[in-house]
Amino acid sequence: MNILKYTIYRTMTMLLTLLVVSVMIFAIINLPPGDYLSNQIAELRATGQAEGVAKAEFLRQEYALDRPLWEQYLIWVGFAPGPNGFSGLLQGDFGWSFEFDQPVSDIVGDALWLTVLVNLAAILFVYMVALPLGVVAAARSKSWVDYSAAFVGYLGLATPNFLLALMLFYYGHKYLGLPIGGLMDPQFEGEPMSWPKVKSILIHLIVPTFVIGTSGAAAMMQRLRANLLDELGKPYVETARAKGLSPARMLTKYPLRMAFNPFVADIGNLLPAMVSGSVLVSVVLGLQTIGPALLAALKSQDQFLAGFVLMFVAFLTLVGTMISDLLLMLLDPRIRYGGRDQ
Amino acid sequence: MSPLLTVEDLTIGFRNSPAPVVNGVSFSVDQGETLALVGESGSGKTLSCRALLRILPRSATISSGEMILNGRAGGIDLATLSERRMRGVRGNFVSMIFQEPMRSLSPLHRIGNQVVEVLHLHQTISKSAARQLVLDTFDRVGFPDPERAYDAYPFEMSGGMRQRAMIAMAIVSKPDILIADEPTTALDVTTQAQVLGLIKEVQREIGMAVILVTHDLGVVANMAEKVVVMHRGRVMESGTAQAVLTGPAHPYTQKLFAAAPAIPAETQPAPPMPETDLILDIKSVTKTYTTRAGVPWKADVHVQACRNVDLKLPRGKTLAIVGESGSGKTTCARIALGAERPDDGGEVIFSPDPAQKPIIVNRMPKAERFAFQRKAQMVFQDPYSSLSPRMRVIDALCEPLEIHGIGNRSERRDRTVEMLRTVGLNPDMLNRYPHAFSGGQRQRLSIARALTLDPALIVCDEPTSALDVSVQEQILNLLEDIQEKSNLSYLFISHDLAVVARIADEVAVMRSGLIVEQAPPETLFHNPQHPYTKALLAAQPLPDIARPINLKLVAQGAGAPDSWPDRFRFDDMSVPTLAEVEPGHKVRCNV
Amino acid sequence: MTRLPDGRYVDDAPYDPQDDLQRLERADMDAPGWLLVWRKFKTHRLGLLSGVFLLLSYLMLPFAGFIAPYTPNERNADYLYSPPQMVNFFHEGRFVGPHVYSRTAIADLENYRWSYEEDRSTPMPLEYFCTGGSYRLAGIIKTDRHLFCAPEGATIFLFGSDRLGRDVFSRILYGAQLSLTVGLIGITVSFILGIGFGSIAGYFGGKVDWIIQRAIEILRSLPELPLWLALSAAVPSNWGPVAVFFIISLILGILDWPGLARAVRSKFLSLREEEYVRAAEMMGASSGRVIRRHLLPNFVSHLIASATLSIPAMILGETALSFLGLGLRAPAVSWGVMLNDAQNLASIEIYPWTAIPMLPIIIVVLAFNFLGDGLRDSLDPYEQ
Amino acid sequence: PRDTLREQAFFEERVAAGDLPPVTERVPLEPWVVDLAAKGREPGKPGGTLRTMVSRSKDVRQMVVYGYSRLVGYDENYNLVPDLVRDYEVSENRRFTFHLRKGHKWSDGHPFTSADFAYYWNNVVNNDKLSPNGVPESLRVNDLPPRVSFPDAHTVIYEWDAPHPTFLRLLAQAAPPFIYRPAHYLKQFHADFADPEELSKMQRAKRVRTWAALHNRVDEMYKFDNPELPTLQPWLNTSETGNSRATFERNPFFHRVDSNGVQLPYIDQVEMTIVSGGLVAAKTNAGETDLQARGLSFRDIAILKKGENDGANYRTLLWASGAASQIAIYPNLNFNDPVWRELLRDVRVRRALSLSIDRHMVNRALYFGLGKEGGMTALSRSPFYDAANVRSWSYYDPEEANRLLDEVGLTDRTPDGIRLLPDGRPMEFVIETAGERQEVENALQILSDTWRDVGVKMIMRPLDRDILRNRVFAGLSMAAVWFGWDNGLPDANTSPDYLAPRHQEFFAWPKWGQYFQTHGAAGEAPDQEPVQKLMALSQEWEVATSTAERSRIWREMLAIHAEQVYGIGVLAEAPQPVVVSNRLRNVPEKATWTWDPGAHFGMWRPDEFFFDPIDTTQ
Ligand SMILES: Nc1ncnc2c1ncn2[C@@H]1O[C@H](COP(=O)(O)OP(=O)(O)OP(=O)(O)O)[C@@H](O)[C@H]1O
Ligand SMILES: Nc1ncnc2c1ncn2[C@@H]1O[C@H](COP(=O)(O)OP(=O)(O)OP(=O)(O)O)[C@@H](O)[C@H]1O
Ligand SMILES: [Mg+2]
Ligand SMILES: [Mg+2]
Repeated sequence: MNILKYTIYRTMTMLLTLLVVSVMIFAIINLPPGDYLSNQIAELRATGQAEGVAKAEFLRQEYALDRPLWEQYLIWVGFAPGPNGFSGLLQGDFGWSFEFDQPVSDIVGDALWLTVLVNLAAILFVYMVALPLGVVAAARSKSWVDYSAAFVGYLGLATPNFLLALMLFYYGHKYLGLPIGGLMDPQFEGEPMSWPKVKSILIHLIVPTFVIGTSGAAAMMQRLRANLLDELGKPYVETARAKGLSPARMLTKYPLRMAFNPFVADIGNLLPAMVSGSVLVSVVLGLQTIGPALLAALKSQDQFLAGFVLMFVAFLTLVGTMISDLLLMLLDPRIRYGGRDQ
Repeated sequence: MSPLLTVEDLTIGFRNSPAPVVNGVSFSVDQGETLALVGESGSGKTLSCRALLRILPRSATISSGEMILNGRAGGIDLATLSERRMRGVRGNFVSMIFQEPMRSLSPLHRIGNQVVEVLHLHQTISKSAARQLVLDTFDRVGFPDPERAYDAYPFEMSGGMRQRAMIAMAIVSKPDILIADEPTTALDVTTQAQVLGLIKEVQREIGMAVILVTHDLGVVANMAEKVVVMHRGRVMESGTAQAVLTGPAHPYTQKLFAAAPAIPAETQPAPPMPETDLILDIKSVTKTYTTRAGVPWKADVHVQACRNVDLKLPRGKTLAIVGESGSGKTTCARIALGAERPDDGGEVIFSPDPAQKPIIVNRMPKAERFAFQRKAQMVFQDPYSSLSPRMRVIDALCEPLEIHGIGNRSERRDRTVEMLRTVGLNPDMLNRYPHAFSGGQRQRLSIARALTLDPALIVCDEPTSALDVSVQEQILNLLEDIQEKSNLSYLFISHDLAVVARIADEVAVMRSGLIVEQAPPETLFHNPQHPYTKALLAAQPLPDIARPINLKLVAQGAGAPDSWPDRFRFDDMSVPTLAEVEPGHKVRCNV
Repeated sequence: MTRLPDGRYVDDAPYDPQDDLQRLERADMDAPGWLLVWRKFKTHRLGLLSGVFLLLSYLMLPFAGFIAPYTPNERNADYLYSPPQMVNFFHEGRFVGPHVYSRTAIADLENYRWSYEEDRSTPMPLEYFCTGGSYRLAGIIKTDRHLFCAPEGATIFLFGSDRLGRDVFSRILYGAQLSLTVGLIGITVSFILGIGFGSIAGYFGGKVDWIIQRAIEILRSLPELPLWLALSAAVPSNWGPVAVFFIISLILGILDWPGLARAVRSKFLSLREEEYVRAAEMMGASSGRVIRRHLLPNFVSHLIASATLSIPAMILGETALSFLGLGLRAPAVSWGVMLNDAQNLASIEIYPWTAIPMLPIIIVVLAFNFLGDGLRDSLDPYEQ
Repeated sequence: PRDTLREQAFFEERVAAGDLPPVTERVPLEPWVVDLAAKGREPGKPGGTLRTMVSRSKDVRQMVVYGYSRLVGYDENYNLVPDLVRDYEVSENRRFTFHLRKGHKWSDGHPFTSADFAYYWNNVVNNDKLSPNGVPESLRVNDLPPRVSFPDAHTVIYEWDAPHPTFLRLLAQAAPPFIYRPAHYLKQFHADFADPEELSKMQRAKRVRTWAALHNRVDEMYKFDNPELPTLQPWLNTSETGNSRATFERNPFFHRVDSNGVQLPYIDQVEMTIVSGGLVAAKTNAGETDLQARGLSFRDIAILKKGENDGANYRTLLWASGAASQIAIYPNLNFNDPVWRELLRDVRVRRALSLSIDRHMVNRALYFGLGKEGGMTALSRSPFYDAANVRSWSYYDPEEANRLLDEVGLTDRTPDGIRLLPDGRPMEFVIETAGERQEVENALQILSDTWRDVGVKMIMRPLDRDILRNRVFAGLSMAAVWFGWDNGLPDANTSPDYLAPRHQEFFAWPKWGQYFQTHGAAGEAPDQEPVQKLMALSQEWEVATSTAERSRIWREMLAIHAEQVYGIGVLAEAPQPVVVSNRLRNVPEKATWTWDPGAHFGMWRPDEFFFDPIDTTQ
């Protein structure tokens, strides 16, 4: 099968999987007892805010939450008409967030690019730190570089993220004047891009990047090191040496490429990890990413928001997996050509 | 003038073995000169060569000796050179062709990429010029389609093609010294002639010195000016080729030369093999490989590795296949053992026991397959790849027994030890991993593994290519003994016509996936009909320094099919039939 | 050495064509694989040290109660947030053996924290094999003997005490019982599943691969978050915290495998094309055997590294989960629980010793890492 | 003081440009003149920006709470006083007449008149699209709606057939029913008034499906997230939603002035930053706030004090929490398990549980001994405070507890000393928490030790707030921890509803509460004598006419609770840290921090807080 055909084939299976996943997501969201509006009403009553109850009742009908679950599902996806005609995920209507009292698309739109930003920074950090360190640790295995890299890596891993963040914030503020929490100075929000804004964002990114990145970096470094050490003894490495390649170039061109397979296989995870992986970190660091919105939505069963974010993550995962499969094929000809007739 | 390279008292030891593996080796080469390093398998030839580049196994150390390199580099001692400066030497002044080309290429990079790198490393050269240079070199080492080879991955090529790629990599940068560790073992004789001719040519062109490690005394006779004979890590005898070849002085050298096989002089034409009681019957087998294009917009390429092959192997006999490298020999062998499925229409029938119902190999149910796998074994062309790098040799050798549930642990072990002895290996090596063996030793391991199960059929894919002649002799004797004892049948693939002449009952000659001629060796070697067969015979080097072959001429001998007489000509579309010109002698020609 | 007249060199050492094969050492050869690995491993100093340390740590677990001077939930109402205490040997320049000084807590209502005054006048020697809070030795024998404790009127808080006056040192020892065991269950589960499914998918390919791949995709596209929330509602109330933790780590493991499975699969996809795999197949090796003997050993480095890396994640997993109301809770003690208590500014700045449980985590993880490294090295054929 | 009115520097420019009328035209003809001196406060200087933090974006509504402009509101002694209204009359607790201030204007300058009340009543409450369920419950008495009339532009009358004694208190709540709406603004979204085409255009723009949804969307008096919606609060929202900082600026038409003729509020602007809950303390410590209590707990005091000592520019005040109990445990009398239910309904068991709590220990360990140990009852600032109630069954007496439990018949024990239930199960008392407060966990930890001494094994189970609630309502949880009654400071006119089985939100009797709330459609009828008595008393209170009678009823109900220990209080009035910038004046040193009555800062009138340009403490 050639790559084009493979891609088409994978896209088809992806859509199918997505459908299955959408059913599961809907089920999971509706698993806990109650729904947003009844919880909301209880909360309103508990805090004596009789005022909001009427509005909650209004929303319940508006969003068909009074219908049976299977019907709600069909309406949500857009297979069946809702109270106001057809509109659902398929029609591009992602629904209403009760918690934020805004259309889901509004909330998600803002948070999305921040999510991507934070996580790209973290991923970049991971790669920039882990790749060279992993290679060095493998090339100079059992040297002090190796040991100290491992130590620092595990230090990052063994510190709970929140504690680490707090420490970095506290001391970073005290001694370096770094800001505490957030992704930019609030005055820049909604402003067009400008140099001060970029600067503000960059400064705010330091701690989150570090906190999210440390664990990832250690993991990647150690695995890379192990895989590299495996490859180093192979004869083709000797060939490369016999050509007169310097160790660094030799290492990066040949064994690294081989050692990279498991990581490529994991790319699928990177995309969804962008959204869901850093949820808790984002929550505690007060980053305006999509993670905290998801957590809040899940906790309060704000079903359209939760549903959309989950669907989105699922979609990213599937796309990521597909990309990683394609990359695997491109990177490793042995798989691409895998001449095994099954 | 001092020699280009002088090696003095080189001693190499392993960390945890008391005796040095290379012991006080000295030799020297001059510019433009060829030094042949011959000797027993495992005697330290490869290690000595690697020591020159200081690419030794991690546990090996050069304990003494100096290696002075003159020439462009100007008098440096390779033994003490800093690692940095050593890098400038490698690939530039001294380049090396490793013994096992199969594993010596990175599986993830295209051949061209790996070769062109050498140029960019040591010279400033434009991309396109470098590419062109590499393509030229590919052409010279005998790639029929250099462009395709440039973009191919190693695993897409036959063993011989990979070896040629390695040769190209070594000579492309025109080094002062070329160390060629058995550069032609995986090549058929015409290609071998071509490659050797090429080396000679380059040598003449740029005054390159060559250190040639080989087992083939014919090659030595044709190539070398000097010979160093090694045994057990020591130099037994060294001197000019003329002197050593004509009058070996040391008993080991004498023994070695005595063991050299040769195509026997005129004998009685043997009767053709009986066609009854076949153990293996390959019927019109064709195999098409599809190589996928790396980019979506390119179409896939189909390669026909073998076409319409019919082979019959009677019980207790030996059928040899010779032929051009890449002509589909290994493919046939793999199909015969069910490791590869032939295209529709082909059939392989195996009958381990005349009394039993034969097995159709390409359509075996599971249980039958298991039984079949006990009866039919394979000696792989590339022993290194066929041994798991993370399995101790003892485990690898015991594995077939274990799989088929034979004996208990210690029995299996005893059996393995015994097997190892019969192939001439020292059982104290059993705890090593495969990479810690010499090429020939690994090949013997592979043979030992195939023999442990007492099979009825063994497919030997180049079983002795890495063995020195005396060990080869020993192995061939062993194979014959077993055949006699237990009526074993062999499908024997080799490039060495002398070996084939010695062991085969019938020989099939392959070229481009087709059998072009088939006859018992006596007939074939003395009455070859097909131009390709004739070319092969002409290209077989003789271990006689007085009768050198004209490398250039014989290399051209085989030529492309369209240079052949009409009668024999074939192309992708029309193929003449395999006609019986005399009883038991088939030739592909239009009658 | 002889030089012949034609310039030839001929070795003149005695040559015996028959002296071929040496005597073999049976003992060495019969040694099973693990013994050889062990011999090699022994030379890896750091790995050995780590192994010994971990072994001791695990051996200590049943006796944690004996070693710890206090029981994990023993509150010392008069010693809240007591800073770590030193064990002294010299009193006023005189050797009096291991002793501590008694302390009194002072409520500092200016700054709203506890401060401590130490009475340095009288050394209070430690007591040994003394009675204290009762616990179960190895979970069975009820006893109240402790290896050492503070004398009447003094305390021994080696690592200080926490908000409720509990001894951090003792809690770390008790916490090890959970953190070093239950958390590893998740890893085991995840590895068994990941390796199992990954190798099946990678080795067999085809339909099986397709099904497993889809399952992996679906599993991975469902974030864990909603699951935890659903779970926190579904676990029966009367389950003890340990049981809940057990289930959690089990589920952590079940959710964790797809990542590993994909890595295994992708590696196997290329490994199965290796000649030695073909060779094994042609010998009739069963699929299980090929996977176990030929494919997995070539992936063992990655596995070891992954396992080492999962350990801190598993030990700390619960701190993240406690945000969702799912972590381990008192009275169970684990390192995660302790750190969870320390996750606030006051602990960092004013009571830094409450974050000490980070140390054992780091040490254990590093030890596992070095152990893994040693193991990797001793399994590496090229290192032999 | 109208003649002494001075223009605010903040508005000078806009007034000069003609965008805004001068202050004399902005302030109502009858403003509320605040007598600061009488309160012991100093007259302030206008200006400045107040920074504060909240933890969720929807907390912009805190500004409605802090602003605390209600039709009627509490003063600092918990008396109801007219606020937005100039005056009001109440007759028989049935008929409420409100007199609006003449010349009072919405924040956009449009007059605030009875038409705004009429719009609410006629076009919101009685529109079946906007209010599908009809008149809100809080406006019904015996399920009957009021008669509402608007005799003139400045008079509004609400009248019921039966007394609605809590009506004014509802209006004074932190989150009150807004019975008036800016009609002039909202009409453009109302199908009865607006041009259908315009309306559908706006619907599309806002991406809502019906006009009612659109109306609901813009009509957010409490959520405060629509900057265009005119308001009567001291500060109006000027920020877009979705940002992590909301800004508010002074309402130019605000109706309060100080005696010097300075229009309130003093502070020009408020910046409310949304910060993750865990970082509030850190940011406060870094001096990034001027007034902060939300997000700070007692546990942060040490670090706050440290910040102070390190030279940060703030001081940390300790206010008392106004909840009836900081930590209260509610055994679920409607628990589904029959054996346990019987036990929990046995008052001796509840008393025993309460008696075996070492409250002093909890207080000392968690609150530095600053809390008030005792059961859940009215706090010391309430007229109904009774030390006996506080002590009732709420001292540490494990022996008595043991005796009580033995008396119940729980005499068998496991080898570990845990009592066995009548059906042979060990007595494992599962307490579910919302998992939000660490102090609760720590407290339970302490409780579990002393309970174990009386043979009760406590298991704590943290859940999510919503899940916890749902489980309690469904009778699935054995006991829950929550705060005590929100209102620990009742007076005679506070509805005693929450002491009676009228709310499922009181976790001790969810099903009895449901029974009342759903008029018997769900839940169970109370079948215990004291509970029925509570119900009867609360009904009596509703029809009671005199304050004295209501007080009696209150006292009686509190006594029943103290005797019956429906909610086991641990301690109350735990200190709430309030961080105040050193430059901020008029913030009371001692006060209570309550949601209702109190509206957190609201009752302490932040519009009177001001920034002193010079920091006098330095
Ligand atoms: N890594 C290693 N560890 C231990 N012994 C080794 C290792 N590599 C090679 N040897 C041993 O060193 C000896 C010399 O090996 P070498 O490869 O030089 O042989 P060779 O002369 O090239 O043989 P062949 O002709 O079979 O290739 C052999 O006995 C081999 O077993
Ligand atoms: N897996 C494969 N995919 C694509 N082409 C292949 C594959 N295996 C072999 N071929 C091609 O099939 C042809 C025959 O290969 P084969 O290995 O049978 O040659 P051979 O006769 O054994 O040569 P040699 O003597 O060099 O080993 C070659 O052109 C080779 O490139
Ligand atoms: Mg060799
Ligand atoms: Mg071949």
